[in-house]
Amino acid sequence: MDDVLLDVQNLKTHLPLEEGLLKAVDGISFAIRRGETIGLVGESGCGKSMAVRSIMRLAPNFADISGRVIYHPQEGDPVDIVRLDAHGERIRDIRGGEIAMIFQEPMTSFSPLHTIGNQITEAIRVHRTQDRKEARKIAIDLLGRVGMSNPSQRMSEHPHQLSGGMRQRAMIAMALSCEPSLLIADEPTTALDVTVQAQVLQLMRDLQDEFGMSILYITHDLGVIARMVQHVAVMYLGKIVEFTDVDSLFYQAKHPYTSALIKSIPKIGKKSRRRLESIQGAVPVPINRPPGCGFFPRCSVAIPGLCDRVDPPLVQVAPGHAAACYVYPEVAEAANVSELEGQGNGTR
Amino acid sequence: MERDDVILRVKSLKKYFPIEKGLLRRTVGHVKAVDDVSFEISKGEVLGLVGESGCGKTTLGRCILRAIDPTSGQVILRTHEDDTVDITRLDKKQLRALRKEMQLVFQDPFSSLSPRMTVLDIIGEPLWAQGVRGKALESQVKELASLVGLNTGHLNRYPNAFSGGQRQRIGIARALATNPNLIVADEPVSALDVSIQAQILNLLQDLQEKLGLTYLFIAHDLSVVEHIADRVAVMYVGKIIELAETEKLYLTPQHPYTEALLSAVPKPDPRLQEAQIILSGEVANPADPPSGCYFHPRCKYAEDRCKQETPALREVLPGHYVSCHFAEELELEGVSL
Amino acid sequence: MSTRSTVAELASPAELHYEILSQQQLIWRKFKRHRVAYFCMIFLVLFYVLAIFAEFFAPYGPFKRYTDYLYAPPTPIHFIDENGAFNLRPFVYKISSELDLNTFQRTYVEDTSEKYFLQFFTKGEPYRLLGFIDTDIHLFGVVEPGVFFPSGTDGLGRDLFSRMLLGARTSLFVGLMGLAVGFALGLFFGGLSGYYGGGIDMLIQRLIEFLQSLPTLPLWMALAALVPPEWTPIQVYFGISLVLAIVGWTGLARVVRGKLISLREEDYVLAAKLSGLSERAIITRHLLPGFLSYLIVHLTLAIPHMILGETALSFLGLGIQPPAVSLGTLLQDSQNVQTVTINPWLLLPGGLVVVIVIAFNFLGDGLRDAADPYKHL
Amino acid sequence: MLNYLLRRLLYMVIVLFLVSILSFYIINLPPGSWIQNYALELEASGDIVDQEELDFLNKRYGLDLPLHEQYFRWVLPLISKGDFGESFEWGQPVWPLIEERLFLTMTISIASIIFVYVVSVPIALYSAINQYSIGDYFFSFMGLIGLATPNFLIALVFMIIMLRVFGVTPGGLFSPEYLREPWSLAKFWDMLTHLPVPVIVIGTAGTASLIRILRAQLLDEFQKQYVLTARSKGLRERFLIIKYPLRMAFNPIVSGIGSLLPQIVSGSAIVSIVLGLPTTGPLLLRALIAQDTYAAASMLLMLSVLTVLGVFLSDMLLMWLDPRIRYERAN
Repeated sequence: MDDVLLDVQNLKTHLPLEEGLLKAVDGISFAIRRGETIGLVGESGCGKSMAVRSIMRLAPNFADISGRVIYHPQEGDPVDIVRLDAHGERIRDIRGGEIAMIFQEPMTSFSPLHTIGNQITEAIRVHRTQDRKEARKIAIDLLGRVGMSNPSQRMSEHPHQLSGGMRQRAMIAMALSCEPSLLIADEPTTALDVTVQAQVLQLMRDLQDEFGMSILYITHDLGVIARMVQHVAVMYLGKIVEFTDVDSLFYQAKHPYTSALIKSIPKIGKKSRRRLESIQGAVPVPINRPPGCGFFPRCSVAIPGLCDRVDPPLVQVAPGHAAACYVYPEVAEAANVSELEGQGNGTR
Repeated sequence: MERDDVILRVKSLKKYFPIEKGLLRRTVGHVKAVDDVSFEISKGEVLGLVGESGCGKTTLGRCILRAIDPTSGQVILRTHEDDTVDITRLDKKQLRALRKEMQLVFQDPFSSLSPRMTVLDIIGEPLWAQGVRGKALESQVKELASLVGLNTGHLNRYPNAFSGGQRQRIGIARALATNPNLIVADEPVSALDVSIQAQILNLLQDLQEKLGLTYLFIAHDLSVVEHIADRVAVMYVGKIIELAETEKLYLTPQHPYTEALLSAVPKPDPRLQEAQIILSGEVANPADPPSGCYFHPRCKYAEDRCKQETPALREVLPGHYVSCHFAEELELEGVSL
Repeated sequence: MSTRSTVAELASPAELHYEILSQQQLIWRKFKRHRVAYFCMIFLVLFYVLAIFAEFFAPYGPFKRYTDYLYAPPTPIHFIDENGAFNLRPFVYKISSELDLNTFQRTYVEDTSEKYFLQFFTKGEPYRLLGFIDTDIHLFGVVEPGVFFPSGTDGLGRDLFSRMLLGARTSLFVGLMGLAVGFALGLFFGGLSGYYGGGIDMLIQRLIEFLQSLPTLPLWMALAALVPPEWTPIQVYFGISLVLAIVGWTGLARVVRGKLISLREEDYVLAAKLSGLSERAIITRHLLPGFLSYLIVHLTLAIPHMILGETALSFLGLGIQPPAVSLGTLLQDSQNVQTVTINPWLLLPGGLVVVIVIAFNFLGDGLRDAADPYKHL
Repeated sequence: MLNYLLRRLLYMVIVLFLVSILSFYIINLPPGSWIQNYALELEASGDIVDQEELDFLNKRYGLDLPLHEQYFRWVLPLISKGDFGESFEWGQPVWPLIEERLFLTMTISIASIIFVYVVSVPIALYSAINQYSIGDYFFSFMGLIGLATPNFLIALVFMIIMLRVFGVTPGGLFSPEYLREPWSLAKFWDMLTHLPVPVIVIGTAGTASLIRILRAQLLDEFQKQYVLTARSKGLRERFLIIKYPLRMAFNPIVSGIGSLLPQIVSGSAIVSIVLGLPTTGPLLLRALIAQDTYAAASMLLMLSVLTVLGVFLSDMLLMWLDPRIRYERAN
């Protein structure tokens, strides 16, 4: 595992709210290798955004973060980002310089009062060069590379003068300005139209080939996942319930939630007026949630007395394929719940 | 294509929003949000209306319901009494009386339900407007609630006690309350979680089959539209550029924009990631559209003629309407399986 | 996928309250959680009661002059007497004054030889409670010839505490009166503007901008100069509240208009329209309830403005005129810095103004936070 | 852009025109006129009322004419020659009477606005960054008291403190020796040394409300996505707060000058009366009570000119600051 870039181990982000403890991220582990694209997929409220914000130490101040996020720089010793001072110098070096981020809403992600050029060169001047002219040159070059026409004129324009797609291109240029080793993309195309989404997705693939960075891609859109990533982590209620390569995910999903999700989405080109297989119930709120598997109330294969009592751990159930579900004996074994199961049956 | 079971006939509908400028607020131009749109929907049919943001699909839906007044054109609705009425010519009073014939399902399940009313009052509002009161109202609402799969014991609750999917059921029940001839569903599932979308789509489909409903189904998600619609109309910058039976449109599109649109949809299958058609540029500005065919600056098949002549929507194959000069010559690809 | 903030994204508020609470109940519950505002509300309610029954709570009549006690400081209350014995019942000593013949200033000293116990429900100056109950019972007082001035006396030897209670009544209700007029104006113009839009809206908006660009006080002064000097105090009182309202309605009109416009844009209002509801039903079922809470908030925050306006005008001698009593006219007595420096208790009415205004502000803040029960989680 | 400017200027002229009509009519609305007041006053003091003199004054000031004619007698010379007419009360032209006072009103108002900004911006920034800290509560509470205390009361308390602690009676804008002197550098300096007290008194309410608004605005901005973007670029917290949220919060504050200015002018009027400052406030009060039409109307008009102009300037400033508005108005 020499080529590991980022190693997330048992990351937890808990938010104490008035209504109770919100376990936004509740013990997730995964690793990203150099040059690899990992997808983090899940519905709203599953904690995927909070997870990446915790990795960048951009979670709210009152959030309680634990676990480890080991970052392995190209040169130098690995650092545990969770242990860093959230406003300190080291994390600021990493942010933007080594790990960059793009966000969902290209409109609100830019300050409307400053020019595009100002906001891009700012990042360059923090991490790469003090020289204004050089920073400007780098920025113009980048704007050209993300496919913006007339880049030097764009530099002096304000965000509201650009269309949504152009803004997202500028955002990507800004994120890539310091040639980060990891790009975190948080739903970067959700707010865009399909044809523009196709442009941006293609652009990101091309740029990855060119720059060779790793990408952590967050989305709720399985179509985007299928197109963009190599490995996928499926999140539900703050936990990763399945982790595998993208082909197995779509063809051999192991977790009931994943397979139900894949079956429930209408697929283009498969016109049929038959009913979709829907998942019953609603996505619960992760506040003061009861013990056991989060998917239990909606699961068609749930084992009462077991699934609603002990959280299933994420365990390898096939080569390179991990799932957190008791239908696999490996999981029950790892959780050491064989006696519990007996108890559960006994009480029924 | 004169059919006698037509519920809705839209003829040359236009909605122009004026652009005002200068010292005296003179009108210097128009945003042609809906620009000469014509189509019809038969009883029991689902017509899908797809397009990207700003193409005018929502405005079109609102004009048909006369939530906003169209600039010109006709919207002819067949009522329960088998009369045909041009909605654009009704005065306020007549319009209110006709409201029961057509209803809207909203996109946002949060903003479309008043936080100050109980679910009973929300679902019952169209009935209340018809003068139904008291016990009769309550029993009808109960019936509607169970029809859409809501717990009838929860009708005295407020919307804040319901999840997004349940709220959308409430909105659907409200739309069904007066047994309307036409339901306009404006992106009814796009605000919902992926795992909830299927529930609501299934519900809409079941209701349609059970009650013989007629939908104008507006959405930007082509896979959702394909799933539910009998025929699909594609809009681009205020105009319908292609209209055909769903299967034909998806398998053998005749307009280059439709082709590109279909190709751009990310397929949820890693083994089906063929090269996409990447359109250059972005959707034209409806306030200042290009000359000729609005799509020509982005069209890889465009020729000189496309820059000068605006193509009309014409029937190139039976029931397949396209506005492209070269529809017959082009060999376009649809979604392949 | 919405663009709400991270926390909201994780837990949409609607799904947190799996409870059967109406909006009003949610507002009330949230308001009660705002301790300070809740406390201020109770305080204000009590204070209004105090003001309504001012004559009963005041030990003396507002015009009763004790010529032996000009500028007398607040009378000290004692529990422990000159012998060090504790009395459960508070008492005051006899106050005697001496005139310093060099400075011509009076000094007051306690004469420990005579003490007067505080009594409840004493008979005193007769008055007419609520304007129709004739009585002479006061909540507390001391037997003549003892005197008890809880806040001292003014230059004419009148009990300041009693005058403050009566003055507060005038000021508090001028605020409400002005508000009622301003409310009507604001609701009317704001409603017209927001509901019809277009040309009417343009016109009213320009009018409001125009009024708001004028300096308030000179405008008040000019308008207050309109009130003829020969009017009776009651007429002046109405006149002043009218003046305050004429200047003050613009803010409310803006709130009403803005809220109406944003409510008209709400999907659920469109749904009502598409359900075939009449305009009137839409207004009464959706629009009015929709901004009622905002209206209350705005009104709460507008009352202190009215009170401050009255105080300022009366202080300048343009508002309520003596002998009528208001907090402003009471403060007029403190215009002379020399006098106030020697007799600082004359500033007490000012302190009262500050306390009342602060209480209204807290109350308004609490209501504003609560008015939108879904806004902050 | 030019269109917008022209429209604004046109609008300003209309507003001022309306103000002139309005103030003129309001002043004349109370029953009686200056002449009648004058006659009553003479009578009260036991003087003989000379009917001829009254008639002469009536003629001279046109008080026997219908109101609209009186208005034109005042406004036409004002437009054509910049002549404000003559004060009945003082028997001399209005302009020299109010010229210096207007200048002082303006000086005090501008100084107060500067004071308001200089004090409230750092406090608001501190309060927003250290939300719910002891300092934040302290400033919030102080702000509330400042907001709730009438200006004249603050002035009074100030004077009492000065009198008690330092034994001096503050008030006025000049030391006695400069009072009747012509303007000089020394006199100007003398004025500056007298400015702080009225400026603090006038500015308190404005400071309090500005802290509240700015703090709320900043807290709002801190939540915005672009702040997160800036953080994700690795910017220093202090740098990014100043560059983005503070800068952003400034826009509504600048446009707030529009509402701050009338408030400040009002405040300065009443504080001037209490502190005996030679601004337009006390003079206006007298003119209003005496129904000295020309003087009062001229002062009301000039005060409105000041505020309207201030609002206009703040709007221009906002346009310069905010590219979105610039963009919108250019189109």
